[in-house]
Amino acid sequence: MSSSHSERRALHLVVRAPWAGDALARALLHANARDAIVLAQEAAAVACAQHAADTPLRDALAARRVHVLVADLAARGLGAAALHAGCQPLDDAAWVALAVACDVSVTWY
Amino acid sequence: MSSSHSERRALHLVVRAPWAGDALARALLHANARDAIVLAQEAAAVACAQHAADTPLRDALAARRVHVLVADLAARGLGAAALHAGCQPLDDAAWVALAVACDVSVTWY
Amino acid sequence: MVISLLVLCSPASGQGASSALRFAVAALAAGHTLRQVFFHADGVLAVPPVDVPADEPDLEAGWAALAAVHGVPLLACETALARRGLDRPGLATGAVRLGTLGQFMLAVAQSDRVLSFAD
Amino acid sequence: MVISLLVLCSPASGQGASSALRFAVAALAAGHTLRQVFFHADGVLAVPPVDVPADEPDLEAGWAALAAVHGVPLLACETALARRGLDRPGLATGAVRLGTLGQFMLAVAQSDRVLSFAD
Amino acid sequence: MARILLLFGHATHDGWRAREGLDAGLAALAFDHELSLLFVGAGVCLLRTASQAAPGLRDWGPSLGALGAHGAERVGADADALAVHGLAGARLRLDAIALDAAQRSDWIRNADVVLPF
Amino acid sequence: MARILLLFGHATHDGWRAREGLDAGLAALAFDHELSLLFVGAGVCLLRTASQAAPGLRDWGPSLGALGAHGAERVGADADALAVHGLAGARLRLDAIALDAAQRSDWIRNADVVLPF
Repeated sequence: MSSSHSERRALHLVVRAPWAGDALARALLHANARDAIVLAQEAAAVACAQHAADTPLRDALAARRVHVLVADLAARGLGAAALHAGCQPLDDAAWVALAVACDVSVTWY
Repeated sequence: MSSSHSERRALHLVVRAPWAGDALARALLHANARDAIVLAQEAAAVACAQHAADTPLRDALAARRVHVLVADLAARGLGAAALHAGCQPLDDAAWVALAVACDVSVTWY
Repeated sequence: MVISLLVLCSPASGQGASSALRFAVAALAAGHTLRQVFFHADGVLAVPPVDVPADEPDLEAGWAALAAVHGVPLLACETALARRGLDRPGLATGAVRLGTLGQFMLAVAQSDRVLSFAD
Repeated sequence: MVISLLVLCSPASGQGASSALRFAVAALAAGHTLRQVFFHADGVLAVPPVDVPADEPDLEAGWAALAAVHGVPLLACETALARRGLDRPGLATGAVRLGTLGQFMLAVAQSDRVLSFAD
Repeated sequence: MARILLLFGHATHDGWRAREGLDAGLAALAFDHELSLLFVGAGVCLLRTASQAAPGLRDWGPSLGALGAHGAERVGADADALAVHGLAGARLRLDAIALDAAQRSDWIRNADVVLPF
Repeated sequence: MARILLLFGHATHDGWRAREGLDAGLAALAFDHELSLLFVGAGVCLLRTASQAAPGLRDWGPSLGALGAHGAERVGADADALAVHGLAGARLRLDAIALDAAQRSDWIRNADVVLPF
């Protein structure tokens, strides 16, 4: 619980895709520009270029730090799919490092 | 399996609200003007006037036969809430009668 | 009419399981015949009998009454139970018995209407 | 860092439970300490040991290895188990032991990070 | 004998839901019901071929093929959802007919029983 | 002692989820953590007062009051969601402060632990 009040960063783990609930919309609503958003499990599919057309993600990508778990993309046959330009692929080690670097994690489902 | 091909009617049971998935949108997409849509469980809240403002329900109400289970409204403290004009309240006996009158039931969740 | 029900959700996850019971009770009250209630997927969580605190609604007692009073067969998919590690002796001692999807498909063949419950 | 995990979903419902295991393995590999993994709500479905067919991934074996190799405490909420009728002798024979939310709150007090898993 | 429609509306790795829908389909065929499969919304993801088993979740997709081969009458897929999920024109795990909303609506209405997974 | 934020994001009758969040809150207080409650999205429905027990589902709302009374530091609610769910200005089961998105975002960021129910 190290950083001072204002510089704290939160990690927002999103595990449901827009067709299964408003988790992504709520994460985007509650994340600031320094927070990290991690698309995982079913939500990973949304990181693929062809998906974001109709979801709020496309505009958010420019304003937020969005990441996606590579393992969850691969599990859905999307390992080779093109990602949105602003979307950072994470392997599990990088996921852990990010969770440790952020002061608090919140899971949206 | 009685009625002839064209006059068959389906009952579309919707049990998730828009904030929890696209069940309502899919039901509306797959129901024709003679089919019955029944809002139940969490989806019952959407039948209340103040809810439908942002959901596709408002326009659909005019074009579809939409019903809501009274017991599920009451369970959520919405027993006395004003419903959308086009929305038929159903008690459980009426729900059974409707399910029997329709040729097939499909549950969207 | 002859009606069969398929319950796909656990009592823990939402209102789907209790809605199925409500529909069953109303259907019997209206004079219809309940050929079978089949619990599949997470619906098999209805099998382990739960000692419910007084002020909590007791779904299991509701199903038990249905089986006792109206002779409605209540079956849970053995494969789905095994997949969840719940195919243990002593677990299926409540109103819901072990069954197979084959028995459900037989009931479907003999039913005018089949309704599914989820949440 | 000292990390604790809270698992809120059943292995049957989605990828949340297996994501928790993946995170745990990666955290240990990176040299962090796993203070506790606590299974609450539907997460307690991780308790009954499942004999998984060969070609199915075996979550339970994964957790068991974690407990054996790294001594990570794996606890499931007794109240949540009871609520689901799963507080039976012979059910908690796998890697996940019975525990209380109090033990989880103790782990929280001693952890730098706490992550939750759901689906 | 009933006309049963298996309606897959949730994506692959949504736990065992799709797997348990498959079990129901195989049982339906074993009891001589007429079986059709319809993939709607995120359910079309089940038809993606390139997925391998998630590290913790078995990819049951291949056994879906068994259902198709074993005698399901018809296999349909939501044409709009195929596009949204980047599968329009892609090779699918089963030969599914792309259906628009009206066609899907008819498939549902003309079934005797719809089982949602 | 940690600053724990209980985040309720799902409606009342979504099974036992909210009930089991409540259990976690009571345990947190018993172990001297600093506890705050935040109701977002459909979770604000938990604050509705008029609900009685669903015919098959216990209405655990009243025991939510216990958590508030027992010493939760702060109780906040999503102002936008209150409006959507027809609760703006309504009497709520707990005295919750209506918070806009930025305020809610700060509550989350300044917690040590967020437990989602």
